[in-house]
Amino acid sequence: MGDPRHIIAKRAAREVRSGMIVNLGIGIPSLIPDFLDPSTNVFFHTENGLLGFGPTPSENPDWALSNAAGYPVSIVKGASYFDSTVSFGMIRNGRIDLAVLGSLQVSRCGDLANWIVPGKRVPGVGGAMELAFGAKRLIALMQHCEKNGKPKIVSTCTLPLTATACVKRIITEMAVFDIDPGGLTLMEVMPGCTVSDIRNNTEAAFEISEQLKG
Amino acid sequence: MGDPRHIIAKRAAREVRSGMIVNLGIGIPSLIPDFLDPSTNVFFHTENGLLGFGPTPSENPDWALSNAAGYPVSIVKGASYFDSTVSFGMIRNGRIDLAVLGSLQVSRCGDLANWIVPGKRVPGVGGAMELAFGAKRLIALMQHCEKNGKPKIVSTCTLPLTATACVKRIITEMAVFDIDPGGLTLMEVMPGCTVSDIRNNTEAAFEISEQLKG
Amino acid sequence: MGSFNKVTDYQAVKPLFFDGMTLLFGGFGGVGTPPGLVDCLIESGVKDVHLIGNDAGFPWIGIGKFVVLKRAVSLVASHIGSNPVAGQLMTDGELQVEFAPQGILNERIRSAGVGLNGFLTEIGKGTLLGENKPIVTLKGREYLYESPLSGDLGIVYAKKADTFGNLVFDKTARNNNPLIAMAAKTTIAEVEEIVEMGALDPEEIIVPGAFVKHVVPTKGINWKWIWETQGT
Amino acid sequence: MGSFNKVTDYQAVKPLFFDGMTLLFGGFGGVGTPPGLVDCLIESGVKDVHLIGNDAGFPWIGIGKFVVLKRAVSLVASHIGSNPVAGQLMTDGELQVEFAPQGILNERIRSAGVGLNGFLTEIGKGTLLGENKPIVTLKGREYLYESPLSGDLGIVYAKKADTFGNLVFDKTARNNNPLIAMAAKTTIAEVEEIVEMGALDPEEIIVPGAFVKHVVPTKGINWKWIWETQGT
Repeated sequence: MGDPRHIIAKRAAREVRSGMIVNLGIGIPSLIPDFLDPSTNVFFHTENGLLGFGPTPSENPDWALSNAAGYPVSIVKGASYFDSTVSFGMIRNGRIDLAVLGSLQVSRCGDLANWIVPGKRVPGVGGAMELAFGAKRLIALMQHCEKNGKPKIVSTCTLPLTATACVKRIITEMAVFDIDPGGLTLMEVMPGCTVSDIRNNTEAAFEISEQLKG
Repeated sequence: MGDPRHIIAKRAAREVRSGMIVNLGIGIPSLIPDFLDPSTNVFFHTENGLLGFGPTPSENPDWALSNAAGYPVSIVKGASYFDSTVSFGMIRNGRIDLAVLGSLQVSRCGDLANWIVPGKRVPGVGGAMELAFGAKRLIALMQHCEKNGKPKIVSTCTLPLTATACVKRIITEMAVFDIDPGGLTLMEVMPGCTVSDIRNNTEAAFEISEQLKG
Repeated sequence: MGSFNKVTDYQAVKPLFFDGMTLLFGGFGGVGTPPGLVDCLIESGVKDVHLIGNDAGFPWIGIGKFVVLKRAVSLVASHIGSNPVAGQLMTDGELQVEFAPQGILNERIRSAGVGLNGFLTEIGKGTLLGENKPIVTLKGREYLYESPLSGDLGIVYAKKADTFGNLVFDKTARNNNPLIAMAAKTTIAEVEEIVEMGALDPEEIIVPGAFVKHVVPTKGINWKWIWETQGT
Repeated sequence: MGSFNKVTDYQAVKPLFFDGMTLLFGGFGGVGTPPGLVDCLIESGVKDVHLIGNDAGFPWIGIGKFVVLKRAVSLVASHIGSNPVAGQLMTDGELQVEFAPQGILNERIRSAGVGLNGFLTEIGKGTLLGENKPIVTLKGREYLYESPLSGDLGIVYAKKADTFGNLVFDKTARNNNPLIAMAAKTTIAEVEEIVEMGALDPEEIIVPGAFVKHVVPTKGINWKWIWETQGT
């Protein structure tokens, strides 16, 4: 089994479809472009004020052309620059088709916790609350358990929330879950895992999709 | 005695000083540029989204270059175009040094009524409320009395208000008044008038400036 | 989907208008109101329309051409003085008019456009226009609450667009068009010049294509100045 | 006055900084933060400064260079993760940090910039950041009230300016600079290229000169990328 981060990013890349406007968070989501089919035609949005960024430039990066994580980018045809209020207006008003965020915990009703671990480092929230609230579809990526084996898919988040009832899909190296008002449903079992493995590593109760049973 | 509108506009032109950002309302204020010393260096603002407009073009007016009253204008060096939210942001945030508005009534505490005569035509308020509220200095221009002789400078406005306590100076064809929290003070008597004429045509009580007494 | 090509034509957008819709229209005294889309609106035959925009245009210009047909039931605007027919319809009870201070109206549209839930202001306090608005008291001071204004459809006019719908405007014809493009659920832009993606400078784009659904080449403006229409 | 020429230099603006002031600073991770004006701020010797901006920069970049000197008493920002010194000062109680969602922070600055009195949102409801905010209930639904953020001084970076202070920005170095330019009582712009009035296209101007008080030519950026500063 490879690096779980790569397994997750590769599976998540299949969620990105041509015609979408997409925002990828820092961490595992930022690996997604490496796994995209080159024919996938999307506009990537970055909070600092750019719609339509492209790959890292090979040389002479420009201080004034970077993504929200502070790394240099290029632009694609049709790109636009705008100020931060337009950037977040786009987010809150549902013009982002898909946001993919790294996560610390997700609850069975889709609550997301991904910005603070009290008593440890408090980097701050950045744009996560608004992406969680405003994107048309929010997918959370994370390793299935903490390093100590503690499940991260939980009945109720114990970490402070980023936003309530916002996550529509969870992708880990073990499983893909969907979340709807009824709760959590296991949609896919990742290669090398079993439903039993997933049950043992998931604190929240979940249904199993008809297509998996069939 | 000439056209009272011209007498008022000519006197009001002396309020416009080099270095100011100025908004002139429709009606008498729009006549002010005709009376300005050509060396007066100001930026004129118009609500529809332009700072720095100049004289009416002599030919080929452009549908996309007009003032808030719908008449074609030209631009001066240093002009900028912007959307309506920036235009009114400039007004509300006190970036307009001087607004000169036509008026129907002004009260002794500076309340302005200039947008509606109930039961008669109701054109709507346009940008008057925000200019009255936000400009650093607001001067109201009007003929001293209505056509039937009824005074327009009053103890309390009988017409619906545009904004409260906003007018700093009133200029009519008879007089110039200043308004401060203490009330109304007669500052200038226009040529051909006497203090007694003004008393007879002003409903509100007023003080007489020391400089007039002296 | 997949191509991001949003260029279409008048015929294709006409079915997007519907009875009872709320329509946001760009323009200031008709300048920047998309003339071809107003004609589409008229030709579509829809009625009971709720209009939101700066003003009522002139009877022969801008949204005024539609207002005079009595197929709008309400209008939120900052003034209607340039369209006496609108005033008459209001007086006759055939058009419900809500007046708003011009900049407040624009901010209410923008508030919807950027996904916020309205704002507080002192503009209008103590006036007729402040009556019946919710009052919010903070630290002992009273503010009026102004609600966001969205719409089912938004029609705007732009000078240039690329095929993705990135928009560039034309001098004072910009006015409220950018806000309306952001605020409407579905925005249709009528455009003087349509170019390929990559042909616009990314710095000059005022409205990013993410806010625009359809791009229609204009059939032309056919503008009339106020003095050319008087007595018509 | 009278000439509208706002061009000056670092020495002339340095006395504008004062102890206890509230300072709005432009920039996102240091990109678009005016480096020469941050140096002025440091050299001015002022203390007890209240900072408002997107983030705490890096210890060697942007506002971070000032934060590490412990002369700021408070910071409103969306994150401080890129500046570990800021985190340590917060933990030690030497810097009071208020976190705000990034877009909400920007809108609070803009709200001051356009002369409004704050706005309502559901962003942050049910989270730590929503605690202690005034709640406004409208039609049975609860919203958080977000207050405007102004400042005594605003420092921004622009690509080009004319002598009147009309500003043009540079790609993603635009970020929150336009809002800050509008919101501060006194705005100082550090500029790469200063041109005569009339040399900018009136369509390309992002911040009209009406919002800008002083224009200072930059001494240069001296930028360092994240990977160039690590381990420094």
